[in-house]
Amino acid sequence: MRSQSLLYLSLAILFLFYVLPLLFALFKLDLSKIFVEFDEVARAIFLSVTTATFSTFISLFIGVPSAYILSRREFPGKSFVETFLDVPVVIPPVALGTLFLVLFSETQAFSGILFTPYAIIVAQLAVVTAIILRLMKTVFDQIDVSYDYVARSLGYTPAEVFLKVDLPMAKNGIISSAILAWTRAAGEFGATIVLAGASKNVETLPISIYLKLSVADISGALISVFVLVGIGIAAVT
Amino acid sequence: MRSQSLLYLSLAILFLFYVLPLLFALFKLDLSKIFVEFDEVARAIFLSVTTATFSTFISLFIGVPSAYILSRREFPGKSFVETFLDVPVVIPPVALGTLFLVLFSETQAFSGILFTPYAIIVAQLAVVTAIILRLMKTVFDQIDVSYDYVARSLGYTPAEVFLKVDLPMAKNGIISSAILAWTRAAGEFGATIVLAGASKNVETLPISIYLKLSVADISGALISVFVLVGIGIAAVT
Amino acid sequence: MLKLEKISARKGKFEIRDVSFQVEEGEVLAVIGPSGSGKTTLIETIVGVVRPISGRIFLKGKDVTNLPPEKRKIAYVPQNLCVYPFMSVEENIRFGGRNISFEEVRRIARMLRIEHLLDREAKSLSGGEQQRVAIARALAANPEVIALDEAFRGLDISTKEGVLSEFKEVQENERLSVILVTHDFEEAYALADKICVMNEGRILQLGDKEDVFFNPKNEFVAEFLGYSNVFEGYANGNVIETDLGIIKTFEQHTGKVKVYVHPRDVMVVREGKPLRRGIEENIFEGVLKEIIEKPNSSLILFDVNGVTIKAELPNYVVERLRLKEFLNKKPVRISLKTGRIIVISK
Amino acid sequence: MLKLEKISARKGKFEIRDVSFQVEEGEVLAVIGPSGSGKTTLIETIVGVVRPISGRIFLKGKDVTNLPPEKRKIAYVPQNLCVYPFMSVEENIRFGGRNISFEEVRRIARMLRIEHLLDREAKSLSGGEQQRVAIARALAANPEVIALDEAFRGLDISTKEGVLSEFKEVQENERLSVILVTHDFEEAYALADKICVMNEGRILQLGDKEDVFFNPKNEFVAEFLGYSNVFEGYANGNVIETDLGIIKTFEQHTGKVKVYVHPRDVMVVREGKPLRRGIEENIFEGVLKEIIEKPNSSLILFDVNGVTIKAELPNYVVERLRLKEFLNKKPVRISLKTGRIIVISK
Repeated sequence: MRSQSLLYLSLAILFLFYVLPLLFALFKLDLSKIFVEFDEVARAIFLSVTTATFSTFISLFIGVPSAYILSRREFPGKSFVETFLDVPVVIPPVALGTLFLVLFSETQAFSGILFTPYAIIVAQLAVVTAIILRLMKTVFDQIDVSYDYVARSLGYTPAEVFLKVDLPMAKNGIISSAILAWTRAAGEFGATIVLAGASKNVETLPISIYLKLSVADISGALISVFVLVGIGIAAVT
Repeated sequence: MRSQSLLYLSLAILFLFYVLPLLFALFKLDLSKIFVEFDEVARAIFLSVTTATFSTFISLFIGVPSAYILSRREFPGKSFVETFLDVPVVIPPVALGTLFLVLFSETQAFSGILFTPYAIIVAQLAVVTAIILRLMKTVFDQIDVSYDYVARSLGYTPAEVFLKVDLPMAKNGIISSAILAWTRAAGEFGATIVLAGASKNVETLPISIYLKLSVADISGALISVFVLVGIGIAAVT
Repeated sequence: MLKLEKISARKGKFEIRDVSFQVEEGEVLAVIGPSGSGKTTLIETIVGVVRPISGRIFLKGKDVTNLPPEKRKIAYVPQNLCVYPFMSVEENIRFGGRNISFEEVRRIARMLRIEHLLDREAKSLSGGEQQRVAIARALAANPEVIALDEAFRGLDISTKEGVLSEFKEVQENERLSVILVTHDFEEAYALADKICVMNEGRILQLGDKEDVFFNPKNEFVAEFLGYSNVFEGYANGNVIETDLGIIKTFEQHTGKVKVYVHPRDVMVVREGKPLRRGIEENIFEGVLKEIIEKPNSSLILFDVNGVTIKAELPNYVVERLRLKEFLNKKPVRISLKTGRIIVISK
Repeated sequence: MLKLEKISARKGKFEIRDVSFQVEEGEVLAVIGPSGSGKTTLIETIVGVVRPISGRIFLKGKDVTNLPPEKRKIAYVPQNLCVYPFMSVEENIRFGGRNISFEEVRRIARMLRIEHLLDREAKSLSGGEQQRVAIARALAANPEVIALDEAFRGLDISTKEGVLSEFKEVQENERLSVILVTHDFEEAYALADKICVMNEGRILQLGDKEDVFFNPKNEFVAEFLGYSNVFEGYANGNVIETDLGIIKTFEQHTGKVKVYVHPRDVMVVREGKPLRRGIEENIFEGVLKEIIEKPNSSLILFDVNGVTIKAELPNYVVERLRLKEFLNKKPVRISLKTGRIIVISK
């Protein structure tokens, strides 16, 4: 019985660890500030929402078919690609952003978009496409390949099988991956600060937190924090 | 056949998207800089490794038993806890860090550790514990509860079952969760910059990238970037 | 030994209601029923991992209803066996009996014919080997009762009979008290002394195995046990009027009834041979419509007055009577074993 | 119809080697063998999702070895059925036949007795209903051949016979060409015209079902098909010396042999009754050691000269001969059916 209570103790510590800061910050939240800074907050929300939506759709467009190919087809170099599938997921966003920064700053065609809102989308894409690919690969791997075989045997071509069988089967997986990706894109900070910088015209919600904190405006930062917490809670429920 | 090539095209785009910046950055890497800045880089590596190791162990210590309880036991409020399990995972690290910043800065006992290396560990813990909890919950959920039932029926108490059955069964899951958590901790940037700031004495690898970039020292930043890429590759293989 | 008194319990969407029975020392009770009938919930309640909503469980006269599983001495062998993959076979057996001597481990392993596997890693075992290890581990705990949940599932037909007869031998030699849950009534018949038929969480019939198999008491049990010839009729004394014709029985019945006849109790009457005593009643003439062959016996479908009757006959009888030559041709006389006809009032 | 010529293929750790056979129009070929014998790889090669390493496949005389699956007209019903959960039953059937009329959908549904399910969501179906839908979907494609991989697995014993006889009826009426893979030899016997026994990727025996079941050609096939009485011996003409004693056969053999006798071919000789012709040979005296009961027949273990012999007898024979009274008592005479003894040279 003694050691069982130890197990529950760990849960209690964990709960306090996350809930205490949240509750404390809720007390500190100065709602009157929302009205003062309404324009500013609204602009950050708008920028976060539009860039995250764009980058999620682009990453789905590239990631879903790629994941399907990786899950279903054999091709030269497949095992190499599969081994390094997780690398972009575990490389920290700051590092990932820096790699793109080097490429962009030294390439004429791309250098113009650095430190503009387009750079935000590139930063989010870099982080989110890897996540979509990883999640969708798992989704397709979990669909028994026999579903494909049956459709082939009934006269459907590989492309028809993808559209008529695997996409509908993966529907729930695609939706939940998209939600997760969107949330990650909306909260992206490391790659964004590197590629788009921290200035007023690229002020997404996470960047605005950083900017407010850098001028010690904690209650201003908290408004953006709670918008992001709200998005997080909405995403998981 | 036409639409099948479209599928492969998406994979090619994806590959270029990630490999091109990496190869380009490799060309730009100035290895002679390593010797000049050896001390600085070594200090950043040391700080990243020690803090990540600390935070990973602490989060395992709290997260593994908590995940076990959540996976196995019924208690009042369990469904509430389970619904919100994913919230800390999807809240962006900057926002998570800000919540702790508010708590710490207004609490006498804690305020001393802000902007010290201890704050790095707190920042990593905030991010990593949620991940460990989520991963380990999945690991324990995948172990059929009948394994526990058998051990109980053979005379083992619940605590003995945890230690003698579930921990060994979960061994591989614990190891891979720990590796992933350690990598995430080593690359943590958003919560760290909020809680520990961006200064010389808290210069982990991601912070050092940011500091170098802010003085436009791209080749200096690239050294840390490739250390982190190396850690990432090592973690997934 | 083990006694359940009006146990009701629920786990997820499965539930059991008012289940009462008793398992004596050295006895095997088999609980059979279709999937979803609550069999696993029942066994988990007995093991103690599911708490009953009401009712009592007694073990050797002691009320164990509120005891945790580790204090009950009921060893559980679940459907997926749960042999610990990170242990060797020997360690698995030792896990069952904590302070067991090496001689005892060997004795149990020898009994279950896994002595040669003691050093093997458990995860490298085949399904049949895992079943033996799971049972050995349960035996090592020296329990009062062993609770088996579909523990012989998934064996090839040809190896299954061997495993069942070996387990029966061990059970008889060690005088084990066993409660066994299965959907396979042949397995139940081979192992059990008493049989309990469950459906939708309730006991439908409980009794000695011969009694349950040859005297089902209600429609569900009869149909579940393969009494696939069913005729509705109206009984008056020992005469029942059905679509098939008049069926005579030994016992008396009145009113609307259902008549059940198992295919094994339908016989073909050889032309020109005098009738044996007891089958001169219930003879019908019909046309042979189909023969479904199986390696040892065949299922024969007859059409009698527009009603289909199924008979199961050993293949050598099918051959000797040259039944294939009768297919759709001249009528054949068939008889129902009067003593084996089941009549259930509606 | 479908013809395989020396097909070798590999998928993961499973492989098949030099497999050749032919399925005629309206014929059912069953491939049986233990798990891991390459049965699924074989069927996936025929369907076309696994490319053979060598060999040719012909369909109606046309070489289809390099055709993709969608051009072969071989409809596949895999082990897990793969009824599309996001479609209704009707949509599943329509998926098989693209431009099929509603009347045709109804006809197929009626044939498989799922007409009442047409509007149901596929994910809400039971296992048996899914099997019917999967077969209906395959039929709707109007294929040359239907390839079934363990498609009747997991049915209750009592419903299985019904499903099998219904499928056999549909197969015969529609003159379907079927290749069927299964580990259940009773299922194979009920459905097939020809049977092919595989092990470790190779064909061990191929022939008409009676020939394979009653005349196994090698040790593996005999043991797989339940010939569980095995005696090693030395043959000289039609006399074989074994541990059991002298066994006489109709054919001539010489040298070291293994003798296989199926339990169904072991009989008990009734005291005082004249011997029927053909069984006056191969009579042995033994002690009855154990009776393993099953609902329709029992397995009886005799000890003859220290050797165990298993007999399978219908329960009414066990009753009539009062065999239970002989347990471990006075000796019983048993006889082996001489015409059914299998002798395999070593």
